[in-house]
Amino acid sequence: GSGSGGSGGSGGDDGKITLGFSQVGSESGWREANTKSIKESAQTAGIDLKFSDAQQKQENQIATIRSYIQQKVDVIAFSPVVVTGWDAVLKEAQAAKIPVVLTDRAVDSDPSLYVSFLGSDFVKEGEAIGDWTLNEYKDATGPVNIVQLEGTVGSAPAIDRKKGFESKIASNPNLKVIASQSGDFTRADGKEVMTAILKANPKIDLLFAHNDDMGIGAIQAIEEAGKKPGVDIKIVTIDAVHDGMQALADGKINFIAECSPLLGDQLMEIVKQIKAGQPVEKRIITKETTFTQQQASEALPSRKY
Amino acid sequence: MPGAVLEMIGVSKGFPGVRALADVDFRLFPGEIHALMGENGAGKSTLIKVLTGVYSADAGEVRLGGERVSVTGPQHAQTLGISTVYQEVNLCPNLTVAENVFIGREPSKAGAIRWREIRRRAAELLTRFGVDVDPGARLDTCSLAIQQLVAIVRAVDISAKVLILDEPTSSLDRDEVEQLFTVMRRLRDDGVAILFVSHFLDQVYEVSDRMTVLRNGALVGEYQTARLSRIDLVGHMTGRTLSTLEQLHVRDETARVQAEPVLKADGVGRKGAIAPFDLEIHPGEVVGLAGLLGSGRTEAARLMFGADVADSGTVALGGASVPLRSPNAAIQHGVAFCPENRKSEGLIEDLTVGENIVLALQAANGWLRPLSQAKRQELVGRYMTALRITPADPDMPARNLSGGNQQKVLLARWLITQPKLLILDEPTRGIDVGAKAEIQKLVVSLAEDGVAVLFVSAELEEVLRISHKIEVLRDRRLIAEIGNAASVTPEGILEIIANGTTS
Amino acid sequence: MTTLGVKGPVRIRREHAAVLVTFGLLVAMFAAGSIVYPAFGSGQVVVDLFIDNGFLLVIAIGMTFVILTGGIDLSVGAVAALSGMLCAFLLGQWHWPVAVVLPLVLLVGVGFGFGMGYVIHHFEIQPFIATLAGMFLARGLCFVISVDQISITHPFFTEWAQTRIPLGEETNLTPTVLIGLVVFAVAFWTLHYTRFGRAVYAIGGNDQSALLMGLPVARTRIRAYMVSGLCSALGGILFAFYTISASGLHEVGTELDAIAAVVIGGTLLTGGSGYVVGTVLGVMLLGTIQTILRFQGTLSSWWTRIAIGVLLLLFILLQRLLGSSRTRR
Amino acid sequence: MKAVTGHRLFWPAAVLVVMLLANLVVTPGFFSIQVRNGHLYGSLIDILLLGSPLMLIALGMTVVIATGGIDLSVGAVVAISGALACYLISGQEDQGAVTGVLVAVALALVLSAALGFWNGLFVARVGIQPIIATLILMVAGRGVAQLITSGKNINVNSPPYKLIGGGYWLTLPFAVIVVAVVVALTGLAVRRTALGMLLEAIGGNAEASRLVGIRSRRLVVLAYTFCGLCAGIAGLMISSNISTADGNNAGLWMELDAILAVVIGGTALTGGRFTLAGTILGALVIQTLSTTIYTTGVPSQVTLVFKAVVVAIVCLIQSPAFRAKVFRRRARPEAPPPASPAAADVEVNA
Ligand SMILES: Nc1ncnc2c1ncn2[C@@H]1O[C@H](COP(=O)(O)OP(=O)(O)OP(=O)(O)O)[C@@H](O)[C@H]1O
Ligand SMILES: Nc1ncnc2c1ncn2[C@@H]1O[C@H](COP(=O)(O)OP(=O)(O)OP(=O)(O)O)[C@@H](O)[C@H]1O
Ligand SMILES: [Mg+2]
Ligand SMILES: [Mg+2]
Repeated sequence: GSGSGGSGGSGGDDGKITLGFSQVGSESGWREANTKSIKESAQTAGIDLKFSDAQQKQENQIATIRSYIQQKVDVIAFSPVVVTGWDAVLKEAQAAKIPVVLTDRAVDSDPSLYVSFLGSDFVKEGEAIGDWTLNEYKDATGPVNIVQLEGTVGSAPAIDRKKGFESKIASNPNLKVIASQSGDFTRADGKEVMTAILKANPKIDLLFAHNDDMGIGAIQAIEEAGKKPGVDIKIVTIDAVHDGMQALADGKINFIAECSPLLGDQLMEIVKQIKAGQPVEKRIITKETTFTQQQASEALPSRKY
Repeated sequence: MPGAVLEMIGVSKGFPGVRALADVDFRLFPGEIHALMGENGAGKSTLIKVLTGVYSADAGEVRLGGERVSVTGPQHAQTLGISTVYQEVNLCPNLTVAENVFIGREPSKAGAIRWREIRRRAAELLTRFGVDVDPGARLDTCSLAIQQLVAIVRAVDISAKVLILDEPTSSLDRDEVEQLFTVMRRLRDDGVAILFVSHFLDQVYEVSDRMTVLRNGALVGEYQTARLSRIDLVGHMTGRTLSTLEQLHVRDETARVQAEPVLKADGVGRKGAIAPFDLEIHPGEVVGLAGLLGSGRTEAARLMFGADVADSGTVALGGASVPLRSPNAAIQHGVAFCPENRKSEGLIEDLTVGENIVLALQAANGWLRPLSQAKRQELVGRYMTALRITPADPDMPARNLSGGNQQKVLLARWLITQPKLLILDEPTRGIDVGAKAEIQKLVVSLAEDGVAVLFVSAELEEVLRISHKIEVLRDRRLIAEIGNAASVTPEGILEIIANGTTS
Repeated sequence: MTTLGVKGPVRIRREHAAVLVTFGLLVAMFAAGSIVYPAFGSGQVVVDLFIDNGFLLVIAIGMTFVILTGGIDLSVGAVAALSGMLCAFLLGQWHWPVAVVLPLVLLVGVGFGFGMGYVIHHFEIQPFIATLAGMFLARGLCFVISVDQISITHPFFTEWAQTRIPLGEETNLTPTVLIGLVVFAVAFWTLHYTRFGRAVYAIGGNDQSALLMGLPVARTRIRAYMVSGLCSALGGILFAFYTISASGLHEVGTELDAIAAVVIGGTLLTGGSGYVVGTVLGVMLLGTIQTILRFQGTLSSWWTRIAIGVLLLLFILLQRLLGSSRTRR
Repeated sequence: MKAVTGHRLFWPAAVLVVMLLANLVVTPGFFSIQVRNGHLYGSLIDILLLGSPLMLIALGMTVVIATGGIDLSVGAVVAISGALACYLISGQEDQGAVTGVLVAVALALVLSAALGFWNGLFVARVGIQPIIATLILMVAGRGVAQLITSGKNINVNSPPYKLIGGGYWLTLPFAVIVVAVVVALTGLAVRRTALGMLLEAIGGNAEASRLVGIRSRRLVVLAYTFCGLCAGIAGLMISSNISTADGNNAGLWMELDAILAVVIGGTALTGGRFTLAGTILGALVIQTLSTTIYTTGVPSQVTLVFKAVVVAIVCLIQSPAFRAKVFRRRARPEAPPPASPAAADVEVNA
């Protein structure tokens, strides 16, 4: 590092590390858990956190990072809104000798521009769901009708989860995605879309929702249509937030691939390592797993979010 | 006589429910001033708008210099050499006076507008017309009369073959009218064909060479002005012999009611608008405001209504001092105000005629106490007949009415409220001869019933004809109050204005 | 009254006064920021304001034309995103030369503007809907071209993105800022020194009157939308320079930022009154608020929003209090 | 025939019918309505139910637009109202208690109306342009909603609350009944009193309205308050329907949909004349459009293009200017060329 930390930084006491963190926005409960985790971890780790919310706009995020460069923070971390388009600002950070850590979502810039990427792999999550599906329907003789509730069109999680899932199920010709619509990652839209799809498609075997919220919305739609979620229509989702886990434990969801928002501790660890001059790994995948109904009931009491 | 520069043959134009023009022929020769005459709603403005391509005719053709043309719009008309002042002031309120004169044909060099040139030439033109206004002033800060003059200056400066003036003089006072006529005559002598619309017979007879009369959208005939008597003209226009034109003899009945004044203004004034003045109006009294253009009549009237807030003085209505902070306060005390600019301050074009008429009464009642349907129909019907508003369809959008009829709608709106004090700012603007006389009679009869009237008009004769008392204004200051008597003449008043002394 | 103060050689019109007040408030806000946050006062922060908002500035300037005619253009953000997408796609997939792609993209923007303007004028569709449909269409086309986010690897873009023009020791500019300033100058000149510009004001004042005065209303109105389309496309290209990438999710909500900037700058949404200088100030204001919050750095997401709202509110109230004298009529 | 097509509601209604028929072609059972679990069930019912919040918001928006204003903050108010109600209910011991729910609902509605009132004050008293005045609340309001929910979803499990946006009453969706009642009351209020006319007057010509003595400030404030209230009710419906308050996303971009509904219904954004029935039709058109997209399986990446095309067609068909141009082009050959009649017999004293 340049060792300038604190001198020009705003409010940084001597010796205290200043971390500038640019968050995507506050679009979901998942994101909020993520923010909270980072804030709490920074506090316990004794790191001075500069936090800024980009309201889902890349331009805001770029400007924020540039502002952190101006403020001469010690480390910059951010959850990129989109995958692309970070080269220039990352080079600026590099020129100012401020190390950058990515969290949660990847960027497609040259890896030399950032120190480390800490986060989940959306494609893997989609693949995990795909694997489960393959296994569940390996004996199926007839066609299996699948409905997919996609996330926000054009967003990285939606693209990657879809990619991962569809690449896996392609190996079984019985598995057919009969409807795939965007539910914008929200509960209300998940419900609305599912309500309409249920009317148009009498036979649905499996629902894959790109996140728990849409899944929960869809569960309500399914129940209102007089069907039993988890039984008449099997449901798989991604995220494993509290509500999702509850539904899983209740038997309304069949399987969830976790996408953990709790990266705070890991992030602070990395920041400290960087400041101490220790080497850090380029790619750190957050500790994530998958849950079946059984596992969910067991894990639920100790879940933090 | 050379061939017609402009000819319209068999032109018809209908609007939903109205036949505005039916098979009308019209000719305009170079070097003549041609008056287009007709009652309100006769189709004059429509004819003009067909001519300039604002409306496309349903049938018929327009010939310019003998050749058939199909005019696609005002812009096209301008390039064909037809320059027009439309009836309602049609300028851009957000631009300066100078710009309104030159917009669309700004002098420019290398593609860049030369502002200095525009200001210089505008100032020159305005002085030439005797218009006393800062060319850099925004148009909407100017009084309606000034706006009308600016529109005329603009049209005249576009040196055209045909100049069309649709009621250009409705807000102008004598001097301005004279100025305009001088210019018109000069242009005529230069060979320009001028089409002129006015409801002032005096003006028509003074300036026009020939006239075409329309009635109910149909052509009545084409006449030499010199050979047509006024009585005949009015007969052609109205289709009946008019008895209402007889002089009203009001001025002798100066039976002023010695009761408590309806309105008593004490040192009321507003900076930059009008100097503090005193004014008393008694029940049954008609008080006229006389003055030249821009002398502050409108300003004074607006203060009495709370349309603008006075910054000095007090107003007492019915004996009690009332702070006039908004029109509403005045209305609550029985004051009514008919503004001079009907387009921007009076009419609500979206609403129907009926709605426009009941609006003031309804506003006074509050929205919770709507007039019953029956009552509404009765009131609207009564006043539409009384004022002869045509077409007699209360459900027609007000924007579709002809200019004069719109003015009548505004009058009806306030008459319905049965005010104690009626303030009329140019109420006869754009109203045809017959209707004008009727309105004057109406004012007189209202006064007989005990209504106090404050009457503003650019037409001194009119003011003299009906007022009991005349307040003379000059340079935004009330300079004299004179009781009306047979000895008072328009010339006398002009003299007072000129000398600033009480005779 | 038309004039404030003495009637002399130097006259300050009320509208000018409003712009001055806005400028003063902006400076005051900046000064306050510098006092509270030491690093705030540096020249680079000011320059960054232009760098980070360059594309918004260009888009808002285009929007100013449309709003001056009394219309509105909701499609700007989407058209900008589409331009970025086209750049990325044509350069990356089809390998067309930059010299072809950039003009083509600008042309597409102009075309969008023309289409919307034509429909608005000739079919009398309300601008709000026509441009909303345009917005759906442009954003939809982005996704049709590619749902994925695409990086632009073309050297022209990557180099451009990193070009810095030094301006003193610690401060430097990007070419984007210069383009923004040029656009501003051209827009100012167009609005005040060409017939087209004056006709824009006239239409906004009263389009019926403008028609009767013989102004080319159809042409002017359509052109205003074309200007907005052009500016959006240019803004999209600048954004692509800024992020060297394209995505259908770029510039969501930019139309509201642009409209807000224009209106805060004192332009009336009803048309006919306002200045592009005001628009520049409006963009600066929005940028300054964001910057202050970034320097604050302790607010949660929702307090950020509330703070933006409150700062905006304060600013507008002050602007209103200081900038307006009583209107006469 | 002319009388029918000339009616101002004809074209929005026609568009709606065509859209529904198109759905019927693609999905044969689209019009079927059954009774399931003791209530009506079917796509048409869904459209009504899911369209309810939009209808309400658009209703309030219509009144504001009539005065020549606009309200961008409705989406934020939706979020706040739902957030507050759910927050209050979730804090109660017995979430199923009717009184508790009523209190929560009442407080949420009072707050929504107050927010509308605030907007109205800014527009009418302070004289700030409506778009900016309401933009402030649009930005800050969502922050407030997130503040209430702490950025998370607040789940409630309250049958009485569920009734508002997802329940049924006499086999009918309760939300639809609420909309029907609000629309009927509003219709009565604007057309049976003079309110509608006065609002139209203000929107048509503000200065002239002032000069006839209309207390326009009060009415404008009233309009915004009403709009806030409508958005508040819609917010309750949206959160009730999913038993969750989502401060982040509830009502997001809904202001655009609402304005679109108003305009499709035939009310001009410039203020003046308005039609409530048109607005309801407009909202139904928009809801039908979304449902169509979901049921017919338009791929999500072309959804927006599809929407653009439909909106464009809807608006063009509605535009008299467009129809006139298209019809004239077709009718021209049939119309006889305007023969110039022989000179009329006019007395010419030349
Ligand atoms: N746009 C329109 N739509 C429907 N009817 C109209 C329209 N314009 C004018 N009319 C009707 O056409 C007739 C002729 O109107 P026009 O304005 O030509 O009268 P005018 O002779 O100019 O009267 P005035 O002296 O009052 O100005 C009137 O009955 C009027 O109501
Ligand atoms: N907003 C304004 N700002 C500056 N000057 C104004 C404004 N409005 C009017 N004036 C000027 O004030 C003077 C008085 O105007 P007012 O309208 O009262 O005249 P008036 O006596 O009614 O005459 P008329 O109506 O025939 O023009 C005029 O010179 C007018 O140009
Ligand atoms: Mg006329
Ligand atoms: Mg006057």
